[in-house]
This record gives sequence, C-alpha cells and structure tokens, in this order.
Amino acid sequence: MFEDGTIINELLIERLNYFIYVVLLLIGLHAMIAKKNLIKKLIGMSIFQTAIILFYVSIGVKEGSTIPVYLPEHDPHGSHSVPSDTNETSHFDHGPVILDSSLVKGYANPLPHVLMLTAIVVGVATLGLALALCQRIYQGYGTIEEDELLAKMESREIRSKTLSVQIPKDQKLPKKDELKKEKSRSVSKSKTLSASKPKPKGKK
Amino acid sequence: MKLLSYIPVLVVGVLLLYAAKDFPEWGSPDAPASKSPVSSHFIANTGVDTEVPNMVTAVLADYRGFDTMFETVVVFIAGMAVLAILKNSGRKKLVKREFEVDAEPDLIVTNTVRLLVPVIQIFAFYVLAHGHVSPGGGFQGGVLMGASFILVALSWDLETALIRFPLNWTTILGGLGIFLYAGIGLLSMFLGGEFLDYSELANIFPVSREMARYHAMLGVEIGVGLTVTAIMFSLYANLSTEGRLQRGL
Amino acid sequence: MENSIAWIFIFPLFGSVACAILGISNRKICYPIAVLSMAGSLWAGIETLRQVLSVNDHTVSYLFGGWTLDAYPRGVGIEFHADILGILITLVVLGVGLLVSLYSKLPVEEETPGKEPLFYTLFLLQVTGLAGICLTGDAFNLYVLIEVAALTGYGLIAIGSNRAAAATFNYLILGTIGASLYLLGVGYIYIKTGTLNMVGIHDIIVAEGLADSATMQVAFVLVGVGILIKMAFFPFHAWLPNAYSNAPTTTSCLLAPVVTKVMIYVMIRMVLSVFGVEFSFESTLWTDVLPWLVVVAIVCAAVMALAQREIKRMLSYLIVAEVGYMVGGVWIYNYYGLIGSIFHVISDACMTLCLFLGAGLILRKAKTTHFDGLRGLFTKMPLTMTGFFIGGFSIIGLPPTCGFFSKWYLITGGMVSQRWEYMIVLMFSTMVMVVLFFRMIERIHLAVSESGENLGHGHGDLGLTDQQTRFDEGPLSMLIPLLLASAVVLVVGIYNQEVVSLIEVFLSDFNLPRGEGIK
Amino acid sequence: MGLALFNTFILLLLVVAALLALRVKDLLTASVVFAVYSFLMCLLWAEMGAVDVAFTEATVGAGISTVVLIATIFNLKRKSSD
Repeated sequence: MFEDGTIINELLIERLNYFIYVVLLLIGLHAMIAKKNLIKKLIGMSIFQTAIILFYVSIGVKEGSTIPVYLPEHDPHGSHSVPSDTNETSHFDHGPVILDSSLVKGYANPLPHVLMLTAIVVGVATLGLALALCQRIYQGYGTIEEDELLAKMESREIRSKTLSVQIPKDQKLPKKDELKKEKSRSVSKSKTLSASKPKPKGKK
Repeated sequence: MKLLSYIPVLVVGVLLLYAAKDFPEWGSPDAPASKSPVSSHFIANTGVDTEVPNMVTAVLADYRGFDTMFETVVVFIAGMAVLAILKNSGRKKLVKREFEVDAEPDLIVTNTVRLLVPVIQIFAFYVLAHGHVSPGGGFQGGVLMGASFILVALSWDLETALIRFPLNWTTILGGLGIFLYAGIGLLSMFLGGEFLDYSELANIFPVSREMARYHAMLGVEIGVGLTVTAIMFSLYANLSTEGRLQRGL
Repeated sequence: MENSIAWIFIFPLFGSVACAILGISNRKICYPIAVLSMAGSLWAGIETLRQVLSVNDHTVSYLFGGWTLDAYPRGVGIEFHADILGILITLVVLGVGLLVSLYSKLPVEEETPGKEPLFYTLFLLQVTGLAGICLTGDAFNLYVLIEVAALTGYGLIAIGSNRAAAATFNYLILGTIGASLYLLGVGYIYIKTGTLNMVGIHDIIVAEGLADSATMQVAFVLVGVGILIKMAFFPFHAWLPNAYSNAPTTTSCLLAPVVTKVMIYVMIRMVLSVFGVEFSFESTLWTDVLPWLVVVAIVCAAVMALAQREIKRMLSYLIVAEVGYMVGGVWIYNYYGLIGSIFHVISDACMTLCLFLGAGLILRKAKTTHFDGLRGLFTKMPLTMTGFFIGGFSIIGLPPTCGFFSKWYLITGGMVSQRWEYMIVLMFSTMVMVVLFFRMIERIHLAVSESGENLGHGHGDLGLTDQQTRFDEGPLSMLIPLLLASAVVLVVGIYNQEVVSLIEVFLSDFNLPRGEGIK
Repeated sequence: MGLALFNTFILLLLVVAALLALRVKDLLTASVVFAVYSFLMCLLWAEMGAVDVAFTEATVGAGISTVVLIATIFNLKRKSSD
C-alpha cells in the first residue's frame, strides 16, 4: 500500500509531523536495542520518549487556534494582561462565563499538553535513575559497554559459583555475632579479589 | 546480529505508518480529540469552575490533580532511588577522573553567578506563582530553583552548595512537598468532599468555592515546586560524585 | 466508610513520606510505620470489598476532585473504578505487601544496612503504585501508576549488589519500552475517541463502531505488546530472571508475586472492559496467534527452569511459565479459561509468595540457594520447609492447594474451546514441576552428593551428620509470614468455590462463549 | 505558509540532531547534541501552541537532563565504542 504515491505524498506534505515522529521513534528504539554503550542507550531512550510526546502534542493542534490561556476578553477576572484605564471595580464587571462552541475552536486542546508535562517529568526521573545505575555498574565492572559487561559478569559468575559451593562444606552453625563476622569477611574477600585483579581494559 | 535489531524497528515502523493514514485530518477542529466533550469542557468551563485563566494549569492541578500528585511522587521516587542505589556503594578512595582539572573557583565566574543566582531564584518564584495566568507552574519553577543551586555547585564546588542546601534537607523538603500536596487533598476529604476536592476548602477559608480551587492550586503547585527543587539538586549532587558527595564537577 | 478507596493508597503514601523524613533521625521507626500503613491499607481494602459487594451492579466509582458524573462529562476528572475483579487483585497486592513488610525486618537490616528508610519509602510507594493500577479507571493515570511501580521496582532491586544493578539496567530499558508503547497506544486511542476514561473509551468504541478502524487495531497491538513486555511474557522475558534472582530477599518477595500478576490483571481489564470482548477476540488476530506463542513460552520457560541449579533463579523461570498459563487462559477465549486465568492470578500470587519467603529463609540459614546447599534442611528447619513445600505443591497443582483448582479451570477452558495444544503444554509443564520439586525434596530430606548419589546407608539413615540435623529454625518474624502465606494457599484452595463465585459474578456482565457440557 | 516552512525545517533538523547524537563517539559531544535536539523540540512545541510543554522541555530536557548526563559522563568513560 505504500507504493501508492498519494499516501507518501500525503504523509510527507500534509502529515509531516506524524511521519517525523515515527522516524524519531524508530531512531530511538533502534538505539535502545542495538547500541552497545549504556549512555547511548539512554540517549536513545530519551529520543524515543520525546518522539511520543511530539505525537501527543500534534494531537492537540488545531488550525488557527491560540495557546490554551484565556485571551483578555475571556479572562475570568476581566482583562488581566491589558491594563484598563477604568477604576478597580471594572475588573469584575464581567464574571466568568461559559464559552460558547464557536469560541472553543479558538483554543488549542489543553489535555494533551497536560499529559505530556507528566510524561516529560517521568522521562527525566527515569533518566536520572538509569544514570545512577550506570555509575553503579561502572563501579562494579569498570565498563559501560554492554558486551564487555556481559563477559565480565559471566567470568565473575563462574568464580562466585565455585565460592558458593565451598561455603556450605565448612559449616559451623553460625551464631548471631559469627554471622556478622562471616559477612564482613566475605565482603573483604570479594574486595581483595576485585582489587587484586588488574584492570587491563582501561589501556585498550 | 546487527541486522536482527532492525526487525522489531521495521515492524513497529510499518505498524505506525499503517495507522497514520487513518488519522483525522491534521489540525482539524472537528477531530475527535478536539471536539470531544471533555476537551470542550476544559476550554469552555475552566473559567467558571476554577477562575484560572491558564487552562493547562487548571487541568494539571485540579481536573487531573491526581495524576499530578503521582507525577510528583515519581520525581520523589527518582531522588530516593538514586540515593538508595549510590549511597555507600562506591570506591572509598577518590579516583582521579579522566578529565580532571584542579582549579580554584574562577573569580569572574563566581562573581557573575553571585549576581545571577538571585535573579534566577526570583524568576523561579515568579514562574511558580504566576503559573495560573501564564505558562509555568510548580515543575518549571521547581526546576529553575534547583538549577540555581546546581549553578552554585558548578561555579564554586559541591561542598559550597551543600552548605546552603544539605542533602538531608533535600529528602525532608521532597517529602514535605508530597505531604503538602496530599495533605491539601486529605484536608478537603475531611471537610466532606472527595480526595483532592479543593472546593470544600471554602468551608474554612473566607472565599467562594471557585476561588478555593484557585488558591488550593497555588498551594499544590508550591508542594510540587518544593519536591522538584529538592530532588533535582539531590540528583545532581549524587550523580556528579557517585554518591560520595565530595568533589563534584 | 465512604472514602475507603482513597484510604487504600493514602496510608502507604503518607507512610512512605513519614519513612523518608523520620527515618533520617531514627531508622528503627521505619519498620513499624511500614507494617502499620500496610495494615491500614489492607483494612481499607476489605472495607471497599464490602462496599462493592453491597452495591447492586458491584462497581464503585470514585471521582477525585469532586468532578462528579452527574454534573460534569465523564472523563473530566480522574475516576477510580472498583469492580469485583479489581478489588480482589488489590486485596492480593495489599495482603502480599503486609506479609512481606512483616517479614522484612531482619533481611533489610542485614542486606542493606543504613538504607532502611530509603528501602521502606520505595517499598510503600511500590505498593501504592500497584494498588492504584488495580483500581484506576483512567488510561493515562494507569501509565503514571505503572511508572510509579516500575521506578520503585528498579530502585528496590538495584539497592542490593552490583550484579543487581547490572540486571536492573536491562529491566529499565525493556520496562521503559513497554511503558512507552503503552503510552503510545493510549495516544492512538485518544486520537480516535477523544477520551481517556476507560468506560468512556468502551462506550465510544461501541457507539461509533470503531472495531474496524486501523488506528484502533494498532492501538490494541501497541497496548497489548507494551503490557506483554511488562509482564515478562516469553519473547520479552529476558529481564525477569536476572533481576529477581539478584535482588535483595525482601525485594524479590514483594515483586515476584505481584508485579507480573498485576500486569496480567491490566491485560484482562483492557481486553474485557476497555476494548470490549467483541473487539478483542473477534476483530483481531490475537486469538489465533497468542495461544501458540503461549505454548512456546511455557515449554521454553519450563525447560529453562529445569536447567537451573539455584532456587531463586529456578523460581523466576517458573514465574515466566506461570505468566504463560494465565495469558493462555485469557486468549483461548472461553468462559472457563478466563475464570481459571483470574483465579490463577490470585493463587499464583499466594504460592509464589510462599516460595520466595521460603527461599529467603533458606538463604539465611544455609547461606546459599544453590541446590547443593540444601542437604538435610528438613530435619533442621521443618516448619520452614513445610511452608515451602505447600507453595511447591500448589505450583505443581496438588489438591487441596489453590493451584490445583485454578489449573483445573484452565484445563477445562482448554478442553471446552478445543485448544488441545494448550492442554498438552499445561500437562507437560506440570510434569516438569513435579520433577523439579521432587528433585528438591530429595535433596532437602536426604544427603545427596553433588552428582546426585545418595550418601545414606539403607533404610532410615539419611546420611546426615548431627550438626546438619540439629533443630535450627529461622527467626519468628520471618517464619510467621511464611506460615501465614502457606495457610492462605490452603484456605484459598479449600474455599475455592467462594472465590470462583465472586469471579463468576464479575464475568456475568461479559458475553463469553461457554461451550457445552462440562461443568 | 511561513510557519509551515519553519515547521518543516525544524522537523528535518530534529532528525539530523537525533542521528548525530547517536552517531558521535564522544559521549560529551553526544549529550550536547542531545541538548540541541531537546531545544529544537521545545521550539517546535512552542510553535504548535503547547507553551507549557515547551517551557518544561526547555528546563527539564535541555537543562537538567543535560547537566545530569554530563555529570555522569565525567565519572565514567568519555569514549564510546559506537
């Protein structure tokens, strides 16, 4: 169906917004799936989310409408932004009225805007959390490349497996204070392991 | 493998473009989303219901105030989670970073910032308080406020900023913001309405039911602003130091 | 009480704020706050259930901000919409939350020292988010609550080790894709219907006959795929085993039983009451495609579970298989299948809770959850193991545990709609679980060497040393929640008729094919 | 027509910026380009009448996100393999 010239025409000329939003969304999605670098993945994630926001904002557009803030003549408190020459009481001589349907067309639809304010904030919250995860991963494994990370996790898993099998063999029925000691010991053990391990990847 | 990653992308792309030809006409006032009773109600009746000229603020803080409460909670969660992830996690000794510059705070920069910060903060207050009438509101004001502290941290160092805004305060302020928001909702529930039904506040304040909504929205936005200010600064402080809170950028 | 729906999330919300603020000065205070707010929330949930049952049409709708339906158009405010299904799942979530918060005292102090306030803040907000997902009647609000639950989940998992952080990153990426696709789907619904209220969307779809519209079809696919990713359905399950098996004990106890189940509930909700039965089952291809995917999913997950040598990891794969059961139960498009699906959501939450609580206790005593460390644990901690086995028997599907009855309905559904492949695969995975658990039982009762050889000498000799058999139960604060959970598994099993009759009341509003004969 | 042209121009720039942000190997550059992307997006939304959304994107997307990204990159490696 996409061979049909008119549809492409329609997409590129009349609905460029919808087309570009799809393109941006796909760019973001591809980056999230295929990029190796974790930060790149996150940038892709942000692009993905902003593309969706672009879509929502496009829904709210009305041809020939203004922003969703009441014009002075519809302002519930009288003319707010235009200073009036008359005295104070005139501020309230037209109270709030329900706009009739012909005037409703003059304002953009506020609902998508509100939804997207929420979505932007959710996006930045996710980004912050993900960056914290990246730092934690870097502290633990010294890399933010996915393939290197997987390799390192695997090698560490094999090591921990041999450790975990050894532990139950010398069971000593730990008491409460012994338990703590054991914990700190195992922590220090793992620390020496990670410290004694040379860091070859940095030089590459 | 490289090619494999294109398959889901292509599938999604075809799916989305397939639907695009079915969309209502671009920018048409007769599109279902634009002429639905909900949207027209927001445009036509916001003035009557809440006396707020900026419809976006009214919808955000009142009509869909429940959403916004959880949006604030999401920001709060991000702050708490970053703290939880990075606290006591890191290498104890400071590792020299790849691009570290040891320099005293620059005189020109610090003096400019000294002039700039009050202006930013006043603008933040303006954005927060004027959100009923012009674009702006709690989020934007809060982010600007948080940014002013980040600016201090960037131009001097993080310790200087943390003297002015200790990290424990960010948690307390963040919590207080949500407490304020949900507290206003709870108060209006105790006064006989539903949760977040601000108009019931007219029972204890000498204003009309509509103006009660108007003023409660300001209170709610202040709550949002508090949380966002605190958490944005806390995010920066934690992320720039891997949770150690010494030697930021 | 009139506002009991609101109280369901007010308790944990204020509780979490209190944890965050008061926890700075005294971190001992967080545990009682968490338990109390969960208890209050559960009380509000029970109150709401009574309210729902007392109304004629069995739904209670609660409009935030006082934007009542008689004075304003539907969808102006945000609506909480509690029907029988929603409130049942909410009660499950809150019950799991209460038991896990009781259980959490020691593991949290030991595994994440110094972070208790943060942990409990996130914990309570997680429950808030999940309970909200069950009750909300607004499509966009659902997205926000999904993100609340997701972000707290990332935090709760990554609070532990570095491995957990690495696993969480994948979870975060996939979770964000899922949630964003859902958001996009809601956008597609909105562009066509102009409303976000779930009831409103359904009314407009029916009134304007949007079933054939390309936009709605795509919206259905986007929402569906988003939710499938979130619930770790088979091709998208990669995040779940890593994340759950590396998470701290309490976290996995809370997340594993409820998160995937709540997302299945969302799917049922979307299919039945948002898009409508006719739209979902008749004008889309999903009824043809998904049951086959389910077959692949269950087989793969069961085989993967068989290959694991570690309890928590094995249980995570079992969750993936169970998700397959429930998705299949919905998409075989049958009355009994749907009853089975909903009942299985409830019973699976109970039994997974049992198993993970038990695994936490095993980890604490045996220092490992690897199979080889289980040697002779039954004589050492009989109560824990009894609780653990009740959960295990329920997963296998032995009467009188609740797992038997829900599986019974699923199989009935498969039989009535003549989906033989689904039935066969259910039997297959039951066999796999029998093998899994009896292999474990053998190890737990006897001394078995690493190669699987019995070290005992003849009848009655377990081949255990005295040290290994000395009675040494876990602490009471962890044991009691486990025993309560296993009691719930039995009680729900014994009183299955009552639960099923509640579900039947809910399903009577929908026009589902019942087939002939069997009942 | 003028507005439509402006719109088209920004939409095309957006695609360029997105591709560029994902192609550069230097993460610092990438995050700055990403800030440019956010700001273009904000311009576009302001033009489409969504002033509040544009304001939020300008403060959050182009402001805080970038600062936080750069702060993280300084703690990690600056080079990326792709």
